[in-house]
Amino acid sequence: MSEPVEKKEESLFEAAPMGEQERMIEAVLFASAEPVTVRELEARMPHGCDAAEALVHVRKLYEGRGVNLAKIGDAWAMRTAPDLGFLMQKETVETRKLSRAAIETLAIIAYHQPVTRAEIEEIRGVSVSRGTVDQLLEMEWIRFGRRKMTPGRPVTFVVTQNFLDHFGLENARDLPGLKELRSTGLLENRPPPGSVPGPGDVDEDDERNEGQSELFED
Amino acid sequence: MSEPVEKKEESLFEAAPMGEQERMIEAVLFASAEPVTVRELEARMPHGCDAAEALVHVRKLYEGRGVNLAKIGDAWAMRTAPDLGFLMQKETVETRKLSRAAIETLAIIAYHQPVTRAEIEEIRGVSVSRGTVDQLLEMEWIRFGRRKMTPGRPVTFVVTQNFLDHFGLENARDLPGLKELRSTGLLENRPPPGSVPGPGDVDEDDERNEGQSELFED
Amino acid sequence: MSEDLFEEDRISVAERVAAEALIIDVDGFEGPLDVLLTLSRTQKVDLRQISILELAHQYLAFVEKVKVLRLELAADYLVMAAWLAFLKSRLLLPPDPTEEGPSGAELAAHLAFQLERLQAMRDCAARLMGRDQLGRDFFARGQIEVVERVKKVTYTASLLDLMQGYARIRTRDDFRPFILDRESVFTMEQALERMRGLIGYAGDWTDIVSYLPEGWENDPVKRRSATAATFAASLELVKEGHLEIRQTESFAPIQLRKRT
Repeated sequence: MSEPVEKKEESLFEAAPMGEQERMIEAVLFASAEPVTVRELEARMPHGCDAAEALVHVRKLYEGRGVNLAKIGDAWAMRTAPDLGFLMQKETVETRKLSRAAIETLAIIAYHQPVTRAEIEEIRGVSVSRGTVDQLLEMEWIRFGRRKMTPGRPVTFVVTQNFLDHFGLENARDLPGLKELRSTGLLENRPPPGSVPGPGDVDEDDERNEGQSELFED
Repeated sequence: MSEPVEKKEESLFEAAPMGEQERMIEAVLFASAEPVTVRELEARMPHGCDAAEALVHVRKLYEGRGVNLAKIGDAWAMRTAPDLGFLMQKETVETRKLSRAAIETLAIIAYHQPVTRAEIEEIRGVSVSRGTVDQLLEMEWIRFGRRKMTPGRPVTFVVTQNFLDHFGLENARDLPGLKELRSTGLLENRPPPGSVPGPGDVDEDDERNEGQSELFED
Repeated sequence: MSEDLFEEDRISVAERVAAEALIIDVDGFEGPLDVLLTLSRTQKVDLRQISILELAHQYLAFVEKVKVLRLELAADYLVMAAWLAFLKSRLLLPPDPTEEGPSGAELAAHLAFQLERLQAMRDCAARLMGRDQLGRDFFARGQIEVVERVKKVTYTASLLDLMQGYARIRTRDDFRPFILDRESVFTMEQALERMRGLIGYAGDWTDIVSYLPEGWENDPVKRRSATAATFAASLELVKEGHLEIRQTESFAPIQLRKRT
């Protein structure tokens, strides 16, 4: 603390060298919470300093650097270089599992494409929320297909190339049928509570294969 | 928003040139009042950047300038040069006046860490009031360290990064006079003669030395 | 008393003045060690060469003074006085080889160490506080920029999720008829409830068949379900420690009895 005071007194008689004045400008602008005017700079710097001239040098010094000297009104401040603004964001990527509703909707579209919203709702047995479809559209896992030639000409949904890429499929037809699902034990994993699987399942399989092949013909 | 993302992806294949990395370091450190760790720097910089190397360059760049790059523990911060403090009367923050007891306790913790309350009391010859420790904890100059492996498993105190930052220390090893104190044996935990050295004491000694060397080493 | 007077004479005027100053200041001291350290300064020597005997004299004189002035001294000051009186006697008397414990010299050396260490810590504290300090001599960035936290959520699903999801929907239909068929299913819960009521009477080994619910024996579907449930329930009760179970050989009757 004593040294700087000495400097201050010295400077009453002789202005600090320009290099020193630049250092002072740097320090004041760095530590100040607000932009600082030339007048204030000079009031804070030792007597005889030329803040305006030192500012020109400092500005040059910081040209092209990560922080620049910026003039705001008649005051000066140090600012992050505009092209580095992205560093002021901390991006956290959170991976979440797709909701059950979204997975089911997606599965129905994949197995039954092209399929209308009404058909999806019929298969799921519940209405499909707008948000769910929007989410899948946004993820670019589904897109709109051709309109159905039925009354009202409803839009249909089909899966996208992105979808196939994500799930490692060459074709939506590669999706395993119910019979295959059962043979891998996937179906038995999730029997509705209290129910016992019986011989009735086989029919179901035939029906869905037939349905699917029809759907994928085009 | 879209541009930086692009940049980030680009850098997966090619790291930004060192000059660019230095600019990024400048931008991030100028934007923060708190020290930033190398790990955090790299998390915010595009993939493939070598913050540690860029920091070496930036440190050199700011040597002798009005603001300097300071290393605090394993983190880095820009700080105004100490000889220019006289310019910053406006920014000076009045730190709470610490009692003599608090200052002594702080010094004992810094030089003897990790240290238990009983050890502090042994050195000062008086009991340490709760308020003293609380004040230091509240200022975040000390924190709890690992428990000692002695009977009762007493908690220990160590100094924090804030402490290092406040006193301009890169490391607890840089404490003034630490080396001399160690060579004169004044930092040894010397039990009073006649105290029966139980098995606990032996452990304590081992632990303490281990703990200290660990803290004072890099 | 005469010894006290004798001692008083040996203390110089300057020391007496110093001692009086100490007394006035007694509240300002941080314990006996602090007093000792202050007293030691009157010896005007390096702490390493300090005369502990002399220091003990000084301290005892200090305590006497306080007593004369009828000031209250905290207990730890008096404990220290007693200890120093003991130390003094140890230092003055020739060492008694039959006496156990540390010698006077060892005790004195430790006290000297404590004083030196306390002084060292005070010096360190002063040097620490004399350093350039953040917010006083050097400064952090005044205009900080807030780091905006951008949370990006990506959703994933595996092929397994997809297939299970589809299977879930399709099997909902499949199993509908079987839910209606619960009539011929005897659940383990039902069996457990039934068994709990019966095991109280099962003192001897009894065939598990006799535990089947009434009316379930004839229809094969019903019997199968009831047998399975009853067997599972028995195992559960064995696990709980209420029942013992045995089967003498393969396909022999399974027998149960209450665990005693």
